[in-house]
Amino acid sequence: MTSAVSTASPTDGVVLEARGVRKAFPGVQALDGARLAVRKGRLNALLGENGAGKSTLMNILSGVLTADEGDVLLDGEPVAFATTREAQDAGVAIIHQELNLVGELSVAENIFLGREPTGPLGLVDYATMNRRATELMERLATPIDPRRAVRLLSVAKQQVVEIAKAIAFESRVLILDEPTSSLTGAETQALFRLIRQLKADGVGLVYITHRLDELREIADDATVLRDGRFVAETPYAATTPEKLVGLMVGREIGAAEPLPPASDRLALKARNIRLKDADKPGHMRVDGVSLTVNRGEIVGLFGLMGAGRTEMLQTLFGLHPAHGSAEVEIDGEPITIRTPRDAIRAGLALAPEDRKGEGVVLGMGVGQNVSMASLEQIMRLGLLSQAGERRLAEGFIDRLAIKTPSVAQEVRTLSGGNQQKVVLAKWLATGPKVLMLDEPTRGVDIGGKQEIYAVIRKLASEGLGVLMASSEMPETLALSHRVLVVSEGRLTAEFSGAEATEEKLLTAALPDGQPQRVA
Amino acid sequence: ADTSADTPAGEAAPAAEGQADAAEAGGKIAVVVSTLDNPWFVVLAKTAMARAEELGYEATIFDSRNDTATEASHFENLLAGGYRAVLFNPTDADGSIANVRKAKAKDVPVFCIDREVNATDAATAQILSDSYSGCVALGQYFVEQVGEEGQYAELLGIVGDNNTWSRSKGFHSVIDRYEGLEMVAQESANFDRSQGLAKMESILQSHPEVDAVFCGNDAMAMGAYKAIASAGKADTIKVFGFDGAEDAVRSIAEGKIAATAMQFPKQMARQAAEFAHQYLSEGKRDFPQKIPVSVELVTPDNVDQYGDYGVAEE
Amino acid sequence: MNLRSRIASLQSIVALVVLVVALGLMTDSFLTPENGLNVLRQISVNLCLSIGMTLVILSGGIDLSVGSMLALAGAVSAGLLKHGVDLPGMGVHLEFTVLGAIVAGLVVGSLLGAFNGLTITRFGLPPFVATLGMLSIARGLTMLWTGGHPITGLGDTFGQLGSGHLLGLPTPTWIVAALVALFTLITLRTRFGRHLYAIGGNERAAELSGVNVAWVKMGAYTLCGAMAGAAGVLITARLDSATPNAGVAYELDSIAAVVIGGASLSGGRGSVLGAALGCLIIGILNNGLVLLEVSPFWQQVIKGGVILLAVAIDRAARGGK
Amino acid sequence: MNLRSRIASLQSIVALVVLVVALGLMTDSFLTPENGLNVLRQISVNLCLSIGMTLVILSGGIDLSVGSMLALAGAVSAGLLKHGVDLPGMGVHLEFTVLGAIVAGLVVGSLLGAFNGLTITRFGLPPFVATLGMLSIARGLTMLWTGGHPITGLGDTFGQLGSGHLLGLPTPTWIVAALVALFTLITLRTRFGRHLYAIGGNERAAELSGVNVAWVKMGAYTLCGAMAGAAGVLITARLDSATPNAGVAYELDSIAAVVIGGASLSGGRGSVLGAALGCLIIGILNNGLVLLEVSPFWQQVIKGGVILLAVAIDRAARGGK
Ligand SMILES: Nc1ncnc2c1ncn2[C@@H]1O[C@H](COP(=O)(O)OP(=O)(O)OP(=O)(O)O)[C@@H](O)[C@H]1O
Ligand SMILES: Nc1ncnc2c1ncn2[C@@H]1O[C@H](COP(=O)(O)OP(=O)(O)OP(=O)(O)O)[C@@H](O)[C@H]1O
Ligand SMILES: O[C@@H]1[C@H](O)[C@H](O)CO[C@H]1O
Ligand SMILES: [Mg+2]
Ligand SMILES: [Mg+2]
Repeated sequence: MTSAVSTASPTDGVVLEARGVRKAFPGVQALDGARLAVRKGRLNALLGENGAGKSTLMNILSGVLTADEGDVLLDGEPVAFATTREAQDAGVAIIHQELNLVGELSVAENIFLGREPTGPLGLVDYATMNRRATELMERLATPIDPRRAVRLLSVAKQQVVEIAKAIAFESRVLILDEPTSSLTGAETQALFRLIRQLKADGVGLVYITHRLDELREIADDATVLRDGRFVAETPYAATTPEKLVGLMVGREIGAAEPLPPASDRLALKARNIRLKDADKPGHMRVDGVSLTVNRGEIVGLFGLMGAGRTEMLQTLFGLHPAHGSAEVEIDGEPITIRTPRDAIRAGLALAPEDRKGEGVVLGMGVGQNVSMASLEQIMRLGLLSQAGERRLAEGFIDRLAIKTPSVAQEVRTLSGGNQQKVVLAKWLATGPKVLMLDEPTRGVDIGGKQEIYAVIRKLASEGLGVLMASSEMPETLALSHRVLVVSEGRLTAEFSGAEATEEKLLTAALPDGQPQRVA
Repeated sequence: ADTSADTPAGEAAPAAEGQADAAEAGGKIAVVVSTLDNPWFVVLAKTAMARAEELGYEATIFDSRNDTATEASHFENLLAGGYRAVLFNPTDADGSIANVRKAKAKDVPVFCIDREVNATDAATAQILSDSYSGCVALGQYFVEQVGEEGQYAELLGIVGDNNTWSRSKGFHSVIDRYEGLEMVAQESANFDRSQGLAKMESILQSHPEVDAVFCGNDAMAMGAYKAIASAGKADTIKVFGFDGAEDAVRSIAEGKIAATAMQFPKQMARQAAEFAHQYLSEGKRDFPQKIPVSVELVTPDNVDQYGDYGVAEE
Repeated sequence: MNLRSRIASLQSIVALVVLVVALGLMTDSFLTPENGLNVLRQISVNLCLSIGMTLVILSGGIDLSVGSMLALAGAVSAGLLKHGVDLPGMGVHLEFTVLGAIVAGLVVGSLLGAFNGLTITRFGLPPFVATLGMLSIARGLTMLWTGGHPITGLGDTFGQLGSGHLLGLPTPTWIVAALVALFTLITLRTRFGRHLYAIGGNERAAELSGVNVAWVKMGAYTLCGAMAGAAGVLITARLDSATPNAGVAYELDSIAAVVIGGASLSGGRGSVLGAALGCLIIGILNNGLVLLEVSPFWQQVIKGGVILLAVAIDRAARGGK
Repeated sequence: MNLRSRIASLQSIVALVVLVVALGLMTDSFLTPENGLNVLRQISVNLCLSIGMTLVILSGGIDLSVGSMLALAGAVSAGLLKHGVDLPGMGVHLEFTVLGAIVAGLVVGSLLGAFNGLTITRFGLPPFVATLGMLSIARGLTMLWTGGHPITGLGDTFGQLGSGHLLGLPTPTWIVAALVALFTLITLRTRFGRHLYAIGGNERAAELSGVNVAWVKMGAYTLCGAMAGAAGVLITARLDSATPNAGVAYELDSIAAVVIGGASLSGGRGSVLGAALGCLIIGILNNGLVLLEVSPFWQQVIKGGVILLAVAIDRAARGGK
């Protein structure tokens, strides 16, 4: 453990500071001497592996949690925010890692929740609220009707609403915990523009991400945590992503291995995948897509947000029996899929993009989540075998390096990235022939990503077909034998892994992009 | 109107004059009953309905579910629905007055059955079961059987119900004069058989030496008897009930229960229906305001004269 | 205004219209002005309870104690009006005017409701358990206050509140109509109201947004108690009598009205107007079955069946789940 | 076994122990073997209902109709045992043995429960409304079947089921103990049980994991009905009488027991053992208040207060939210 503290980060202009913070949860010392400084007009990138304690530290700074030990100083004065409200009032705002929106309320109501403008008689002033919400969303390059219920928005748009909520009020410190994990190009760029603007206005920012390539555009400083401990702080200019990764994991990350070759035997053949738009009669969300995945082949699905990738996978998986249809063959066998059960039985698996809503059961243990889709494997004499469940789960905890105190630990208490690995483990446990992944590494740290990629590669080399929708371009490029580009519910292009480049993918993904070599 | 229930209808021969005047009779009569959650009231309501139908009316039963507000709604609805008379078993002696007055204001006669309303100028007539004196008699018999010294328990009915208190008061008006008779437990079992059983089981725990239990109705008495029998004390603890339900009467004959007080729900119900008929078809108006129907003590000595809620049928 | 809840209300209207047309065809006495007024008067107590229940359900809670709170508030109001009260240890006897007695009823309801709110927010009791406890406590207190006997003879002024008329409509109808309007405004246009929806929709998100969850819940339960108090005063005035058994099992009818009106018991969805429609549906059903001269045993079967049918139609019309 | 539910059960034990010790100190007659048997016998019916209720609550639902299903199953069982049945149109009269009558009661309960499951899964009714409808329907059917009169005199063999003894313990206690063991196994060690927890925890995730949500829910409601049927047979045997108003308001006690035992009404958390502890707490409370000779008015107040206190202690012991 090299404590590579650089003295180059400015010591003046510190608005908010944490020192020697310790925080324990049952079974876990989440923070064990963490520290962080937020400076006026600068962005400090907080980095660390999944479970390093980043979110916990941010929760302490923003009044969600209180520290067991250590100091939080605002303008050099010790503070102890008991509620988020107190933190807000002191000018500290946060965008949490997990979406915290009220689905039934409108976009504007969510943005101003708790701080609604009121008019005469104390009635909520909807006109003002909606107008200001419109302005905010425009600043974020995501125009949405402010009266629309948040429930009806895609995850990406919800993320933008979450951002709007944090910047709606003049804060001196803004904490962003993985704000871009479900954003793609345009919204991310808009967010970066906004961040630059905020910096110019003198706001201090903390930015947590696992996408290190983003930092080059916005970071001034970087702080690294490992196992709840402060490891290093350095001006961003004085370091490189590789060095940062080294600090985060405390070891070298090997270069990506080459993809093993795919076989030419078909694993999945899907023809004419169609999904009607339930809200707009006559419109199609997925419009007659056909695709194949060979055994051992990793096929990337690329597209802009709302392109229809998620729906495509969902339709294949039997989640839209009323509006969707597809002709599916697996290993050459035609099959009818009306429910996820049919799909699983046929050898399909789908790790969904919304892990909290569709992936895990938060209140159940890690083991119970892992075994959920393959209980028959752990049946002994007609009863569930607890030992069998433990073995199954422990295997995956090792293989995917899931960080959890025990098999019985409630998934609720795991860090976001580790929850994602639990979802993956659940589907791998079913021993699928074709694994469909929707944003498989959202919120997963670099080391974890490498582990997941290695597992995917290994499974592919054993003959598993993989269909992966990802908004992370590098991931798509590095992991795919073939890339299919989706735009407005149709396939617009197909590239081999070798010929695919960022630029080609983006061009094909644009709604009016010219179709190139349509599959 | 439709009651698909197996009413033991028409055991009394139809009154001759009833048939004769059937031409002027007819129309709808309402039977508003405090609750059907209790067999006693089912007998009351069905008998009233059956008698009214014999007399040539269409009769409908309204169940107030022990709720005076529901009863108020029934009155509003039936007044709007063109009913000509109400055979009425009120939920509450005071709370029901307003309802009776509403009917009176529309010239719809109301005949109270079993329970009264505390007003003499509202109902056309009230045919009342005299719970208080019934329990005075029961209390006297209790002293004869149990003696002037001993311990006893009391199971009350629903504590918000007037009958609960008129019975309890009637009983205590006698018993409290004997200092040697000590009430060691007083519990409410809500006129319910299974609560009577559970409460008695617990009472036997803290007071295994009780000599008797007085119950505000027969359902509770039957439940209490079950507890006593299970505890093997059927021979030493005497059970007293109230109502004259079929199984209670049978139990007295079998020597299981000491006594009950027979109310005559069928007789009261029939009489109310006949009054209504006289009012509607004969123009009779001068009914006595209160017609007390005495409650008779049923003991092993006279039990053969009684049947299910009335005198034994020939 | 929330789009979803607007749609929800509209859908219950379908069930309502079907019911009204069916009953109108089946019996002459149903579609008369007089019967209409009857129904309005009859639902006023349940509606009063359901307004308060809506607030609690919106917040994701439930209140099983409304019937008992109604009874205690009604009994206290009647008792004070009739007998006044001796202030203990001071030798002072207080007499109450009609207005004073009404206010006392509301205060009693509010205090009981606030106690519910306290056990739920301060001691973290699940609302079901907390209000089940109160159901028992308030009923017991009612028995103690009344000695188990009804309190009657409350005078004409007070009685007017329950059975009087104003411009052709029953007084209670005016009162609850005003309450419906007021609470529609509160739920849809005040911060408190919006926070109720937010807490019911996602309590954690509301809390992280700085909403004072505990206070808003306190408010919901207190107002629910106040509405139960108002219902207690209304029912006492209507019957000219406070009976100790008043309101037994009313919680079920009230929750049913709110849910039939489109609310979700997990919170965040529903509306005061929907609850009003739900009350109307239940009230019309009770009234219609009587007018149809259905025997009481069959009434229960049919009532259950129609509730199932009404909500099934409703959900089908709304589409999907 | 689920760690969380293990802890939950343990915590209710704290409340239980406090209660037992307190009552033991306050009255001599409480801690006697005989009184222990009383309590066991008295809770058997509620426990039977609460086992089924646990399944439904685990799945995130609720069943308000258990009391009515109990009444109908008990009445059918008693009616068939006593009078047999005429097969309509065939001139055949069927007599029932005791075993036949018991099975008939269970079948009736299961069918009613399955109907609940159907309206909920097939027509998408909220469980609260669906089972509220059934509460009314089954009660009405009970009235129709019995004509409003109790069915008594069912013979000793049948009565043994309710009041007999086996190796010193009441027969009903053996029966429900076996049921508790069986359903503990079912909930913790079978796929069905695991799926119940999953559905209650996150229905969507369960569905995506290939759980047949509709079937599992059907199973939960059907078993809940079957348990209500069993409770109906037990209570009828115990009283030697099927009364048409049996089981009124039992749903509240049963839900309370499950929740006091640590279950969450939003589903996914709870256990059969917890429900058993909840039933014990309620049963001991009812028994203790009688032994303490508290006046009936005060009993209600104290019962409510103790429930609040017990659950508050429980939550406090469990620590925070
Ligand atoms: N409420 C909780 N109860 C128990 N353990 C917790 C709780 N919250 C967090 N933890 C644990 O604390 C540690 C730090 O978690 P934290 O969420 O801060 O990590 P992180 O750095 O934000 O990770 P990620 O990048 O995956 O979001 C993890 O081991 C996590 O399992
Ligand atoms: N306009 C919309 N109205 C309602 N739901 C939407 C809308 N847009 C997207 N969704 C839903 O939100 C979810 C995720 O949206 P997302 O934008 O990720 O869709 P997608 O087509 O999968 O895009 P991507 O290709 O980025 O995965 C999908 O399940 C989709 O049904
Ligand atoms: O007379 C009846 C019966 O005794 C019943 O059991 C309770 O209420 C009384 O009014
Ligand atoms: Mg985090
Ligand atoms: Mg997607």
